[in-house]
Amino acid sequence: MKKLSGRLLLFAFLLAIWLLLSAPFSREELIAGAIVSALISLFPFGSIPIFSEMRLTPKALIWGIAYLFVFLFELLKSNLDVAFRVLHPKLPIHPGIVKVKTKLNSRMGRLALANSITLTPGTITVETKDEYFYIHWIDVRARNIEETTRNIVSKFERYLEVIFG
Amino acid sequence: MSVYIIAVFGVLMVFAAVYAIYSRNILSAIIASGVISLLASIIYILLAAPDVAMTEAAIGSGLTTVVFLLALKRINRLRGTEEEDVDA
Amino acid sequence: MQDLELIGGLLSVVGAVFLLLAAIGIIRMPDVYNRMQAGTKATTLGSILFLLGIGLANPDWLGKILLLVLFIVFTNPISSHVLARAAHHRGIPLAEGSVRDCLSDDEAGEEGGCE
Amino acid sequence: MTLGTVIGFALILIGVWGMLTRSNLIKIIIGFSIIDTGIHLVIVSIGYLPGRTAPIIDGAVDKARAGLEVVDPIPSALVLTAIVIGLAITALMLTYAVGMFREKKSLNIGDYKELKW
Amino acid sequence: MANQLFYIATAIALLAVVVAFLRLLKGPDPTDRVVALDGMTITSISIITAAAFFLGRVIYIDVAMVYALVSFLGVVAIARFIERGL
Amino acid sequence: MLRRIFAAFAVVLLAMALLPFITEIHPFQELSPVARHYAEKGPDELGGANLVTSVIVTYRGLDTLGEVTVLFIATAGVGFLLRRDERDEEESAAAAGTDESGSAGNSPRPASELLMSGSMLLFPLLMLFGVYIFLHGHLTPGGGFQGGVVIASAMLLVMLSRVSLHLNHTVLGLVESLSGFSYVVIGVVGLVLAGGFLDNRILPLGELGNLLSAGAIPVIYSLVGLKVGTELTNILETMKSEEEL
Repeated sequence: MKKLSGRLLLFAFLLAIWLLLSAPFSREELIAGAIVSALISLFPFGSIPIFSEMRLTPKALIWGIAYLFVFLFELLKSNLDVAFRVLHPKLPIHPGIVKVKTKLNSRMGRLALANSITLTPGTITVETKDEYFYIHWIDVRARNIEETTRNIVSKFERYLEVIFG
Repeated sequence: MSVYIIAVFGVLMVFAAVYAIYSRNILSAIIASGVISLLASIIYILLAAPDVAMTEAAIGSGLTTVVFLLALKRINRLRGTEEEDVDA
Repeated sequence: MQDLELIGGLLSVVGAVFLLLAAIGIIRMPDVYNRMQAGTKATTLGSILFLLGIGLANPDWLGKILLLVLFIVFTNPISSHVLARAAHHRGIPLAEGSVRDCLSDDEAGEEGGCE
Repeated sequence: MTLGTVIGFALILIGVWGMLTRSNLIKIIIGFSIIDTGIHLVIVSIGYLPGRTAPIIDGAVDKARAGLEVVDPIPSALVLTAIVIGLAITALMLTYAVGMFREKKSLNIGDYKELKW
Repeated sequence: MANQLFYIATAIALLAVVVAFLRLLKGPDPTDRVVALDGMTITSISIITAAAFFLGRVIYIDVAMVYALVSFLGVVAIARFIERGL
Repeated sequence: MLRRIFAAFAVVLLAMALLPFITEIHPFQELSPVARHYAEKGPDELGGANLVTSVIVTYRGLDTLGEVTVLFIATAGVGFLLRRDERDEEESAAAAGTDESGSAGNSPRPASELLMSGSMLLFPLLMLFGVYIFLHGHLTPGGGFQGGVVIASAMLLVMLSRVSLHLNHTVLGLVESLSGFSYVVIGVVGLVLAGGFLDNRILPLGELGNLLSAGAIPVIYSLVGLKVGTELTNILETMKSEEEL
């Protein structure tokens, strides 16, 4: 059952992308896209598990949209921050690699969290080990693991926990 | 506009080519030859040949780089050393 | 219609300025990791703004441009993560003035500072 | 005289110079691929006609006026196939380089003296 | 007016490519060069899309997509080579 | 030193031979008669919106057949040379004892978890994109070769993220030979039913700009795409594989 829902989700995802790609909508494109998406989602390469982990409840959807806005805001804020640091004649950076802890278990959720961390300038995920992420931080403001977690991870994790679990 | 873009990218391509020839480090030379292909594919677009641009982007910079890297890895394995990129 | 085009143009200019800042960051920063911070990440926001600007000026293309943006947002962080991991594995040291390196400490098995 | 041809020729000359002066086998193959790119650039820019657009007919090109609006499709077709073949040839050359390295444990072309006279 | 803005934006992006290219030449480690390559390609995607806009052909965006995909793969391949995982 | 002088001499000679191309060839203002025919009559004759595709697949179909053959031979060459290599290596390793296997650092480092999840997410997307490119070869830029390369790239992503992946050479070879065979069969069918080898008018031409148009071009390009994709995957897999054989 779980596998089937993963396949259906993958199918819907691929079909939506196909329709976006072949921009003017027509019936031929829809049929061709459905056939191709079905073939690929039946393809025996293990992409299914990652899709069957998603939750498809209305609550997750709303939190997902909220997450998008939070993420865009963070992106803008940290971009301005890094731009300031780049342009400052003295280059005020205090880089270092810190360790944070995450509560997320699903692969999709961890991927989304790590990608969000990497996409906001100022932090890059360097390595993952179990529940710890090692993060290169351009401006190390905190020393111990709780504080760094609060600074970097928590703002995203609250949303991702609802969306992916 | 497109003439200026072609001129700038052409100059960059020439620099990258000279660098690829003269670099002491083979990995850097391979990266530079990938850059040449990427810049060439932009020039193809501006010369109204999108098919060629797509092919060049996909093959010249993607697969050719990978093929070079795979060959280099084999050679290093045969050589048995850990320095992967010193110009021998 | 004209207004939309104007907004798109402004958005594109802002995006291009972010791209330029990213490039300057690549030049100015002291080590690989910081170059990645400035370089490959500020380019994401820059190119998103640039592409959305063009999409606004030309609303018929918005679907494809959104797909392109989605693609960049998916792939870019993965590539810089892999690159950062490779650089760390290769043993490239952090720049002078760096505060700490928990990953190397943990790999060396030293207990202490990172808890 | 167009910009594309000039860049292409510059790349060809650089590539030839590199192939003749470098002694590392992989460097020679890189020189070959630079020559390849240069030749493709020359062919495509010979087929380009200023002010015209890509030979793909959609909303932006009028089918009836296609002969006056599009560039020459033949050089594109030739170069497209040439690029794919170039990849295969490069892979083959690299395989030979690996084989040669196995024989002599050296990538230096000066160490291969069997064909010298 | 709006068109001029796009021209300015493209010129700035072009400058960004040139600046990133300097890091590619300067080095010092291959890893730095890959970072420069990554920055250059993402900037180039914007330039390709701008060219599609100026020339009025939506089809060029397909090329930009292939370009984005391939530059990602190239960077991942080089990174995996550097960490000896290829 | 002598070598450099000779090289400089050769380069100068080449430059002088090529100089007329730069100075004397002026950009054309008109299409050549053949190109003019392709541009004006092509859309009606073959029904393909992308003229480059029409030229490659039908007008110059024989050239493309030759190219596919060259690609096949190069793949076979790479495979042959490296297979022999590996046998030698095994023998020498067996003779030398523990020379190679002693260094434990030789086995490739596993990919990070994020790259694995990312490749799981991206792999279907890339496959879809490759299929899109070769199915729309007659409408948008791209076609069998580019689509095949994108499919090979998707396979490459999986290879990069999972070190111990074994692709089945039999299946790859089967897909490759079947699509190559069907390609030639379609070409011969064109020779019998329509004007010549690889003529696409064996199927209805349809309306210009639709997905189902241009006769057999989408079919031919799909076959080319499958063939090129499996062939390049084969090259990559052969060059990557180490002691698995």
